[in-house]
Amino acid sequence: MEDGVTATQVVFWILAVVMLVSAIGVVTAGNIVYAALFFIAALAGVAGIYLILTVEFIALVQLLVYGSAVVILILFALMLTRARERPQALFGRSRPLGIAAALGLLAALIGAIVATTWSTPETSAAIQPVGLQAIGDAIFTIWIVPFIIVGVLLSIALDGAIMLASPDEDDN
Amino acid sequence: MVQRTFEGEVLTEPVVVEREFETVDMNINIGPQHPATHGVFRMVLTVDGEIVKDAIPYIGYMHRGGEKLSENLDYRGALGYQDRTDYLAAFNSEWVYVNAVERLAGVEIPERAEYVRLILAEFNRLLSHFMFMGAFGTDVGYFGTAFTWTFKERERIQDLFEAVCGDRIMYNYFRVGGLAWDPHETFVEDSHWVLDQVETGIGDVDELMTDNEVFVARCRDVGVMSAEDAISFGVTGPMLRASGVPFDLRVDEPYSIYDRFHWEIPVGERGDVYDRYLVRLEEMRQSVTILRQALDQMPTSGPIMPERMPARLRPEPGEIYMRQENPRGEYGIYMVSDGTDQPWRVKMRSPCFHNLSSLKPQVIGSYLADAVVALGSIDIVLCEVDR
Amino acid sequence: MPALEHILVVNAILFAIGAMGVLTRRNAVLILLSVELMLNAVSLNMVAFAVYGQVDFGNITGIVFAFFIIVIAAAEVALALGIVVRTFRNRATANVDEVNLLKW
Amino acid sequence: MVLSEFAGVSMPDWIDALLRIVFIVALMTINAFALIYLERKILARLQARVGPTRTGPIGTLQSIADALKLVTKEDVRPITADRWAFELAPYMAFVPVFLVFVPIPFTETWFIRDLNLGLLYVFGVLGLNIVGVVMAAWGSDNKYALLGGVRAAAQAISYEIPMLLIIVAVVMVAAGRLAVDGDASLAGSINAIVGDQTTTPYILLQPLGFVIFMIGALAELHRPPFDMPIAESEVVGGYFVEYSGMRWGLFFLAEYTALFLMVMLASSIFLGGWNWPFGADVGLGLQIVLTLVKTSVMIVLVIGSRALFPRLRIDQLMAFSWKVLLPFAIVQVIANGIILAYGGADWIVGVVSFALLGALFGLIYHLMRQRKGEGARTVSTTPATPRVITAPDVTPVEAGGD
Repeated sequence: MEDGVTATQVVFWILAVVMLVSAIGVVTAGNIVYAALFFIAALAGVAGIYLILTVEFIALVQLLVYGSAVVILILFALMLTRARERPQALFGRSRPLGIAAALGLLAALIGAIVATTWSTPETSAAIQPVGLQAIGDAIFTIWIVPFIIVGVLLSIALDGAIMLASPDEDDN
Repeated sequence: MVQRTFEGEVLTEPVVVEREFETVDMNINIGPQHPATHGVFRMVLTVDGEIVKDAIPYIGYMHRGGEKLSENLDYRGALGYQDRTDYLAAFNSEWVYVNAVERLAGVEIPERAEYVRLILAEFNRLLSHFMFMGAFGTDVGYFGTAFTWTFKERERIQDLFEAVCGDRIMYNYFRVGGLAWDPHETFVEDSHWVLDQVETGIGDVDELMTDNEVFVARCRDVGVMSAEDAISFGVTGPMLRASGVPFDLRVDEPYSIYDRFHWEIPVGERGDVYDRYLVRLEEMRQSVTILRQALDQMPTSGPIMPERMPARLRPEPGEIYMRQENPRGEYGIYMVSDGTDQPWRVKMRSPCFHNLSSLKPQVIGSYLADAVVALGSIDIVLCEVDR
Repeated sequence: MPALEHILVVNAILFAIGAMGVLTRRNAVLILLSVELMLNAVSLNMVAFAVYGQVDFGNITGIVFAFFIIVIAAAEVALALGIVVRTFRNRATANVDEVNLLKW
Repeated sequence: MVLSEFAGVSMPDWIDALLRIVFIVALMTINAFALIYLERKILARLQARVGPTRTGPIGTLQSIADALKLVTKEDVRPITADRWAFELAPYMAFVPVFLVFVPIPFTETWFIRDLNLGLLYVFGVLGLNIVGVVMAAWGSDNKYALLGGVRAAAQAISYEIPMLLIIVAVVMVAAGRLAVDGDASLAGSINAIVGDQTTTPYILLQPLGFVIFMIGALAELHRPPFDMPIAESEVVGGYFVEYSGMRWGLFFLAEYTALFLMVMLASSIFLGGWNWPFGADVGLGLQIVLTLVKTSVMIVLVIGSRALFPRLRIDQLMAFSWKVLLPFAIVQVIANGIILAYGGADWIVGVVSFALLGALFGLIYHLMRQRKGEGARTVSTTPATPRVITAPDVTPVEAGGD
């Protein structure tokens, strides 16, 4: 561990706060579209933390896939369903129970993290940025079978989505 | 309630979309202040996403009681109102009215006046079709190019009209029995010059639009109407001819001196929007043909009013239905005289009203953008629909 | 660089917030968003472990895993939204509590 | 980039970064003014008009007058609009477009930062632009805006995919060429790609890529014939229908900046950016001129297409993307992969791409002919001789219910 606070750490904490506040916005916002917009902010925070962790590729994929495609799909669905429901209808009856369970989960996770001894590198210089070439090599050699499976999965999901969204012939 | 789709099958239930989940469907107002509507027509579309499920047209914003106003003036005084029904084809509308009065009163008009009327009316047809091309181009999505190109030609015709009668839109130039005054001296030469320009303009529009892939993709098989449906809706004019019925009052119920010229009637095959456009385009070329023949045959001098005209027109009691081929279709005047100097009844049969009634089956089930194009292809003039 | 523990704690909080959303929300789209938050927390963890060299398989595996998570999340969102829109059309609701028929 | 290059002044990083940002913002503002004037003039010429003439010499100050009007105009927000979404949407649409300028090279050494993943960055950040559009559409509480926003979102997603695939194909070619000199991993950097085009612009190697990229760019920019999101005659201007004043101006600024950006990207990737064609080395001063000239020529083409094309329908647009462009892009990627993996020469890549381009045009021509029907015109004419028409027997239609 380094002594003192570096600029990277300050940026990390700013991003973390933005991300967490936006995430809380996602789960508490009274308006669905607001929730989706908060979601974008949370995703941007996650992408920023990826950047801090020196994996630009994942950060950009995050922006490209989540930031534009997924969020647009969600907003699209919201518009199609014109969801303008009353705020209280957005929360289930088991709300206190859910909050309690989530807090319990959080306590367990943090307890586990604190209890474990992590063998972190001595200095930040020990952390080497991961090159794009290394990622590409890994995906296309070690992980080529999962990669192909993911490709097949994507095309099946695409077909499935089209099947689901297109109106039935005998609908009316 | 029996309703028919435009394929002709009779459905026992009306073509109304199930309204169980109203949140999905959306009502959209096209008009009266929407840029796509011509005049103050209003159409409420129920859309599911982009698909039109239902269309309810509303007319009447422009109703001024033109028929009633015409009944409360004498036969000559009501002429001014005729310009204002179909303001894009004002000469044609005037012509129907004066023809109806002349037939009712039994007035013979001189040949030179007949030629001038026909020439001006055919020029007016060109002008009106140019207006259609421009507005339709804008509906299809040209950013103003079609509009300015056609308006350039339209301006030339309007300049000619201004030279003839001193006005550019509300001419008020025809009179019962003939014309208000002789056209200016260089009328024939000017007309020839304008015709040459206009012919080039038609070619320009043709090149801009007809073979444009995107234009074809937008217009082909949109708003299809069968010949049977067109007749059943009372559709007339280029729309009817686009559906494959070669019906043109200039030929089928010849009036004036149309039997002296040789020209051809364009007829469409599929009855879609593209055919309507093509029929109008070809009709403009045929109008040029008619105009050239008429300008060559026109007597260079002669009277433009009968020798003797009564100071007050009092036709014998009786009725007349005069109908002529306006740029938009059959425009008719039904007139009843009770022997006084005012008509007892004037009824205008406006083509746009009937053509517009065929809109609903054309747009239901189509895309929102197609609804706009189908509306544009009807070429409505709201003043004439509402009268 | 921030300490690994700090990143892990932040991710744990993000994960818990996502879990809270899943447990408390009724709307299908919002539940989907919460699930996505949890997935993001997981993939952040993967990347953190990979970058700090905590994974046995070597440095790169966690990053590849995060990549896969993002890709699969996209497929999942597409499918889930298809189902939501379909349900909405048939049942006029996006509330999971009210989708109580097993067929439609 | 700015001072340190020319004056040789050394300065702290943050001043340098600030100067670069100021340079880009100033350039884009001036660019938007110039483009608006240019567009009005070119459109006017194509439409037999003269365009703006009154403000300044031959109307050159028209954009500034427009901007002044926009600034002084009241900023209206509909009472039922969603406040936050409505007010933040223009910035959300506008900021990503400016961020994209980071890796774009103006000359060999003039860029804000040469990113190794420059192309991915461009598309990742530019995609966020659409979020602003959707926010505006939803926040305005207007049905036309909503329809326009939905159209814009569908369009953006559909056309991003073929464009990205084409970028992959280009990067494959670039990696193959750069590997000869040593470092294939630079192939994601825009500047490295431009630097590789000293003799051969990539339009010769990937002509299909260029065409698909430009079509996709037109769709992303909502330019005719793909301007359904802002279609005046259908959705009355689309997602910014409720905006006025400077917020509307921000949308416009974003639009023209994106136009410049996309076209500049295309000229960098396919036309060789700051390179003089066929290998001549020109100085830095001429390089920026070359960049801007190539960009301007293509901007004029894009603007001209606005006057000459009507608008497609939304389903035709989507079908064109998914059924035509996407397969061709995939085939291009596969073909590049096969050729390069087996060590094929560059010219083979070029020939294959030209063949694919020919196939694309042939397919489009065939589809259009099919749609139009046999022969160009289906209107037949009959001589106008007086005759009697007997109407076919029809049962009259009863009036509809409403």
